[in-house]
Amino acid sequence: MTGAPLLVVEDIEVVYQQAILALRGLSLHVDAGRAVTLLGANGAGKSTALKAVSNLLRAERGRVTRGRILFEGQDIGRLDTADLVEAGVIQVLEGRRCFPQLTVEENLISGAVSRRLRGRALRSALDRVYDLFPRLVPKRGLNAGYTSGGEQQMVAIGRALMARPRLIALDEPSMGLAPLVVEEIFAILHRLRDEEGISLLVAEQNAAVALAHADHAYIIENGRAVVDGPAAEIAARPDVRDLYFGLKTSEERTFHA
Amino acid sequence: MDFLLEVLVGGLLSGVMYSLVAIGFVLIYKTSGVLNFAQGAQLLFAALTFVSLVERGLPFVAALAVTLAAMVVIGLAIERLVLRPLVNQPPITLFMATLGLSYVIEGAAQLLWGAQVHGLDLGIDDSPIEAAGIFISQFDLFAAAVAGVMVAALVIFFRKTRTGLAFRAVADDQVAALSVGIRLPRVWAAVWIAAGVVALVAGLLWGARLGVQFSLSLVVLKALPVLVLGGFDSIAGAIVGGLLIGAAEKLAEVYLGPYVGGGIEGWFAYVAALAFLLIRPSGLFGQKLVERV
Amino acid sequence: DGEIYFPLQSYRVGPYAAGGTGFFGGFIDYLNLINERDGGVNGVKFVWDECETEYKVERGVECYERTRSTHQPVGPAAYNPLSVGIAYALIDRATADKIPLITINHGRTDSTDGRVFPYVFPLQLNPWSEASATVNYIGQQLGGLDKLKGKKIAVLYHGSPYGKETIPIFELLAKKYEFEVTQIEVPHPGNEQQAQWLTIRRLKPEYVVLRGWGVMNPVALKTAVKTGFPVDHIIGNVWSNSEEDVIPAGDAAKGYVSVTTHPSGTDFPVVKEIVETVYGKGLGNLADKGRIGSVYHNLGIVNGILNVEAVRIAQAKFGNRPLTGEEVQWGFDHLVIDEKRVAELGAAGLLQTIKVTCADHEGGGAVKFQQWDGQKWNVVSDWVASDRALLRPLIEQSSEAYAKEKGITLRDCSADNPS
Amino acid sequence: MTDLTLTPPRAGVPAWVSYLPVPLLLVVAFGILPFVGDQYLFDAILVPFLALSLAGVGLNLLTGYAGQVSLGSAAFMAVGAFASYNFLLRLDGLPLVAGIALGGVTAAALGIVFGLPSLRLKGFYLAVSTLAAQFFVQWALTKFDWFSNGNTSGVITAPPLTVAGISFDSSVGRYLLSLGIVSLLTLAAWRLTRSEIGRSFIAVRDRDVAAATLGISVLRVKLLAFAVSSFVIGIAGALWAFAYLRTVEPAGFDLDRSFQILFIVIIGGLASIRGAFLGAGFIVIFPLILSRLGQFLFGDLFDSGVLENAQKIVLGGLIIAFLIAEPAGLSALLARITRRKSI
Amino acid sequence: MSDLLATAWALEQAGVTPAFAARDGKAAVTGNVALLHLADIDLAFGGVKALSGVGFEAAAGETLAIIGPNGAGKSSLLNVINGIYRPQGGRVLFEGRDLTAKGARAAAAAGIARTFQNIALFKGLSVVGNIVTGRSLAHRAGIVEQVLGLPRARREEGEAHAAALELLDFLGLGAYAERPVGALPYGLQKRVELARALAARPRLLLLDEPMAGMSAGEKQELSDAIRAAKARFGMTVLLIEHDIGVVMTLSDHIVVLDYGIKIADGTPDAVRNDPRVIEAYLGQGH
Ligand SMILES: Nc1ncnc2c1ncn2[C@@H]1O[C@H](COP(=O)(O)OP(=O)(O)OP(=O)(O)O)[C@@H](O)[C@H]1O
Ligand SMILES: Nc1ncnc2c1ncn2[C@@H]1O[C@H](COP(=O)(O)OP(=O)(O)OP(=O)(O)O)[C@@H](O)[C@H]1O
Ligand SMILES: [Mg+2]
Ligand SMILES: [Mg+2]
Repeated sequence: MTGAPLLVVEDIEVVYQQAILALRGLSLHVDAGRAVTLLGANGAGKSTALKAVSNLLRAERGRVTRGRILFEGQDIGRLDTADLVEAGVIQVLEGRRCFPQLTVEENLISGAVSRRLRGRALRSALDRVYDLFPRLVPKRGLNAGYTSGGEQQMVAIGRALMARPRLIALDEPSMGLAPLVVEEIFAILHRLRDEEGISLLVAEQNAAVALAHADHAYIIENGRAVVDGPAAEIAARPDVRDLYFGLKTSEERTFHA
Repeated sequence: MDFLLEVLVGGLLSGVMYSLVAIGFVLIYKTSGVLNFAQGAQLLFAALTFVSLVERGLPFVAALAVTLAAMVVIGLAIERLVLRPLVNQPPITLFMATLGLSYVIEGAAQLLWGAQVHGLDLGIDDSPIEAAGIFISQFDLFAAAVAGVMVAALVIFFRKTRTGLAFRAVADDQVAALSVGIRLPRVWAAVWIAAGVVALVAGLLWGARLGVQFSLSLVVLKALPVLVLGGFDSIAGAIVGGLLIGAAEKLAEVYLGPYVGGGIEGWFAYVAALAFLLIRPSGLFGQKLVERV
Repeated sequence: DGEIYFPLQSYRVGPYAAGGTGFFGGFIDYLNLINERDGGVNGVKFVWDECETEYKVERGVECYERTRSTHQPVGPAAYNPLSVGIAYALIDRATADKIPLITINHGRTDSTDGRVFPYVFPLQLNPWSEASATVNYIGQQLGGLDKLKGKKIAVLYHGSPYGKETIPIFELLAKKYEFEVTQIEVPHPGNEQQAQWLTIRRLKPEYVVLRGWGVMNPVALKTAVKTGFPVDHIIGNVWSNSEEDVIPAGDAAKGYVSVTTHPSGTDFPVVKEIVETVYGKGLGNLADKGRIGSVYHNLGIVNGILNVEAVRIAQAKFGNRPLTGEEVQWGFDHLVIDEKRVAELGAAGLLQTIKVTCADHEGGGAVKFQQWDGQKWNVVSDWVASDRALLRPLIEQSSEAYAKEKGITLRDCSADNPS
Repeated sequence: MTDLTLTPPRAGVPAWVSYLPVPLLLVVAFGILPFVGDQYLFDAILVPFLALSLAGVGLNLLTGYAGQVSLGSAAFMAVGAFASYNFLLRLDGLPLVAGIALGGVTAAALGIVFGLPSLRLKGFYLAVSTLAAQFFVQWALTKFDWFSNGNTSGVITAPPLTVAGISFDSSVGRYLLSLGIVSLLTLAAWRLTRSEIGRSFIAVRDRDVAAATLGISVLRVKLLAFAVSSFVIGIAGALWAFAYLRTVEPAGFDLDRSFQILFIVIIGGLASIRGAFLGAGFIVIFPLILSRLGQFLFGDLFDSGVLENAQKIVLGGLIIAFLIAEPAGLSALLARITRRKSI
Repeated sequence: MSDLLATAWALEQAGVTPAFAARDGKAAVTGNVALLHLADIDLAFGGVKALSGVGFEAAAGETLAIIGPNGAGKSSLLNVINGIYRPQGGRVLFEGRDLTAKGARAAAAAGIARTFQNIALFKGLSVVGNIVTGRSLAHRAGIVEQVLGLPRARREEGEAHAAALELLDFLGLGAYAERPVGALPYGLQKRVELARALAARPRLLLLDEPMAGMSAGEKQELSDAIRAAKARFGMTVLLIEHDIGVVMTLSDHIVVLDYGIKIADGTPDAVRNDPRVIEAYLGQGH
């Protein structure tokens, strides 16, 4: 493993509404310049893990009740989301969540609010995003609510890039997208990692694509990481193939890590 | 004909006064999706504080400054104590919270300053000027100018500034706004302060018109149909809606009223706004929600 | 031993708080005066407690229920809610409990008929008398009632039962004196009157009668000025006649005339004594001493006098002891205050003579007119009486309809009050 | 699968156990209170509490279950009261209960009329448009004195409260009459929420498009919700007028009353019948406690205005605090507490 | 199979659901009458053309997949079929009846049910509650009957519950019957939505991306469930799906949309190898 650990999640427990235990001692880490993917069935806790990292739980009445999260060695548990964005951690939410009433370009600019860009600096930041996602250029003046699902996903990722993050957490970026677009988006994520050294933490259901584009993978079940290892190794494991590539339906749903 | 014109002009000018109140609502609704029922109480509080300070001998400007400071403090307190703990709750819960808030503010205003009524003289002459055979109130003209300036400033702010963009983002999707690093508490605090300032302006102008007394908080009832007509989230709508409602209601009272016994102003505006809504469910300028299945 | 108890359904909060603090302040000040100066009435002291209603009916009812059976064995002497809504809700209850309900200057006109409403006392002035007296005054101003003929009068009324109450009477008076009346409604709360005043301007009436309430009054004055109607031709009624009604209008109110059942000011011996004795001992109820002698404060004092005198009269019959509500009712039923008594009370010029009978629970019906000079009210007329003979049959018609609806048998008053 | 709750569901406890308190409450309300309560309790607390609870139940059907916010409840109360009054006045020999029911029907009819905008409007747009009902009804009732039998003061007075030859015109009588009507209607409302129609209310509230694709007529459901809710609220209005105030003017049904009812529903808990009673309890009883406590503790120090303002602040603050502590209302709070206890 | 039909579903005969053309699965599958006929559908939102002249037929008993890039107009097409959107041009014929712009209720009454791309469950109801709601059309009892619990209302309620429990079992949701749907994991919610649609006993079932956001295993399970439901209830399925693997295994017939225009229409094999489809949608990887 190369690179220093950028993000470390240590044994965290998350409770929603003081009643629902969603994570039960999850640990993971992301090294600088690496792409890490979280796999797991529905409700395993992937989204919760990402929200814990970017401190978005409070809006859903959730709380980290145990453990800690370190970014560059610093405990970020007490920072709020905006501080984290400034520190370089940003999340692309599940279901894209563009601002539907803002235009595509305004959506992108909103990602740079924390950086107080203006004039030329803002222009060049926008151009960088349009370079990555040329498809957005003709739509820049359109309300994001009216663009297609794939375009919205691009807007959401582009918006995150505007904050100049060092770690992007993406929650199911492939959901509901056409195969071509999924390929396109993962290719761009790949590029971001390689060319800009941005670290990625991607929660996915689409194990085949996710593993193909990741360096390292965790499999989460019942709020815990039950398996982890280099993506290629994980992809090769027969039990994983059984469960996450869908070659066979299996009654047996637990791992013995 | 002259009379018709006079009613029309009078209605339009009254309408501007409604807009003044409506703007405060729009600000809050736009950024937090809440119908802030405490707007009336804030208006009362601002006017009462200002007039009480003046009566206690403070110079105009000093009283204005102190009142402004009070509105800022109230805005900050509301954000910290009410909105932040209620983030992501359904709009109706927040609406009720603002009703609770209006109790607190009304109670505090009267506790601080008593229940006496006060006259408020802003030094603007209210004697009518006669133009082309019709009487026009100078005060109303002044109020219209103030409302115009306020609306222009706010529209520019929302459309052209980065903070304005952040405000609109928050209006669209709070969680997404949080996720891109917009500081929700700051936005809300700023908006509530702004609404407090709008309440102060509206409070002073209405206070000069009605006198400063508890009933000031009832002027919100005049603003609600304006909101419906103009769209809850449109500042321009607040002003256009105000003009339309003001004119329609006066014309109706004068020309329709006698046939049904008069006094129809109280509900006519609502019915008119409602009839209009049936054609355009999100008001004149309100944003049509992007709804997809 | 024992005391006479007045439960006060006061309102010092909310839209009408200014009036409430003045009125209940005056009432309490007068009761204090009697206690402090005279040691009570015939040696029996007054006690009271306040229950805040915010002018809301259900809170008034709760206050009533809370206090109605306290201070036994005698219970409360009378209720004085100074709220039309609360008074309505208490009519049945107070009657059943045999406790007088005093609605000075307000309440339902037909409750003047003591045969149907034995326990309800719209003392001094009911709304119809007020309308009638106002028309009489306008006649005087024009140089005689016959001059009313062909003139135009507009009535601007609050869009509530209170405001509407006089509509038929103005119609009746218009017919009688052959003037033209236009009655225009202002919807509650009345903070917008542009349309109404433009209509008035087009109409060009000689006089406008303002039957307002709360914020409607200053707005009426301001809008009148804005539309160019002379304020000294506006005549306010008894709920449009206080300092609270004109101060917010500022300069616009200068010259405005209104009805009053009592002058304001402190130039009356009884008010002076209150200042000396009550405020002197720090027992004064008004936080703002500048309001002593204001319209509502003086109304409270007048109300105090009437209540105390009713008790005094009842004591003459039942003995100098605390009295039950039923006994106090007898006192109100026989409340007579003549010129001499008015003077003895130190209320000359403040209080009109009053003669309540079993059948007539109003007892007065006269008003003075006062004009605002920007600082204070100045009385500009002598007592102007209403045409009570004209009104009485109508009152009886209304109250008898009520009696029929409720299955009430009329009280026989012929024996009690031989006239 | 993974949503393991810290507090496991009460396994093994049959559903009927959670309804046990209801019969218990009914036994107390019908069997014990009438003998031990005093007039103050009945006339100043219980009767208004019952009437407002019923109004809360009615509004909850509309707002809580069918998702349509209304700020015009007081208008429907007024219609119920004035219509019952007129039916009883003008139809000789009409039984009291029938008159009240007809009042409810009239309110329901008006509810349908003012519910029509709900077919196009949502959220606060709808809420504000219901204010049209609020102001229009109040205006009409004041304007046309036919409604109050020509009474110049526009007030109506309660008819004799006699059911099947038994007079309910005493304190206890009025209480029992209210209790009987409220219990029956609450039971009916509760059954309604559990029926197919109740489910279609919820369906329309949660996802109107999905409901439509299942063949539910969104139009019919919304209007039905307005009708049923206004019916119940109308009867609550008749109780408020006849059993509680006994002489009322239209102003008694003003906007404040509408807000009060909405408060009851939200503080109590949306879509919870029990919540309406908890909410009404809070709104009716809590200010009384505050006021008496204030009087008792500080009555000698401050005048009643100061106390009242302080109470207003406390009340407003408490409402906010409640909403923060449990946005789902007192009903949910109670559920949480009882669940804790049962562990 | 048929014994089950005879038990729970036979109860429905007492209700009013219109008789099926073919009540048992076999006959339906073999039938090739056009059940649904779309002709020249045009749909635009403001300036945006979502569908231009789209037309195709779905035979009774087949599984038809609609694929295409994001924003191609697939969901819009579904919305036109079941009456949520009103097309500016063209016609929707179902069993020969014109349903164009007749509204969602008419479509439901005619026998069309659907699921949604973004889960559209009734959050305030339990799992059974949601499924029972699927049978709304079968209810005839009025409000008074329901409140008083008169016989007809009771019977209908009983039937609806029995049918719902049947479906719960069938889709393996039995353990969750009384849970509020909001708290269920996503995959199960999707399944509840399917159950709700099935409860209406539709003859045409529209599924909008039923497997989005599922893991491969879950997709497999749901595919099996769809197949089983089809066999059992004998309906026609129209499905939108991005997972091409699922589409290939599940469908008999594929229609491809791109920018609101139909670019291909045929058997899975033909479509898969169509160069336009590869260019617009599949990419080289497939
Ligand atoms: N806002 C919330 N309130 C209560 N419980 C929640 C909330 N969000 C998630 N949960 C619960 O926490 C658990 C983990 O959910 P999470 O969304 O993290 O799973 P996931 O792995 O992202 O699943 P999916 O693949 O469906 O997105 C689930 O049991 C879920 O029911
Ligand atoms: N209610 C609406 N208002 C405005 N435009 C709409 C609406 N619904 C759909 N559109 C537009 O119609 C086009 C087709 O959208 P549709 O949702 O049908 O695509 P889709 O093929 O289902 O895409 P996806 O695979 O992303 O679900 C898009 O351009 C979309 O923006
Ligand atoms: Mg997730
Ligand atoms: Mg789609």
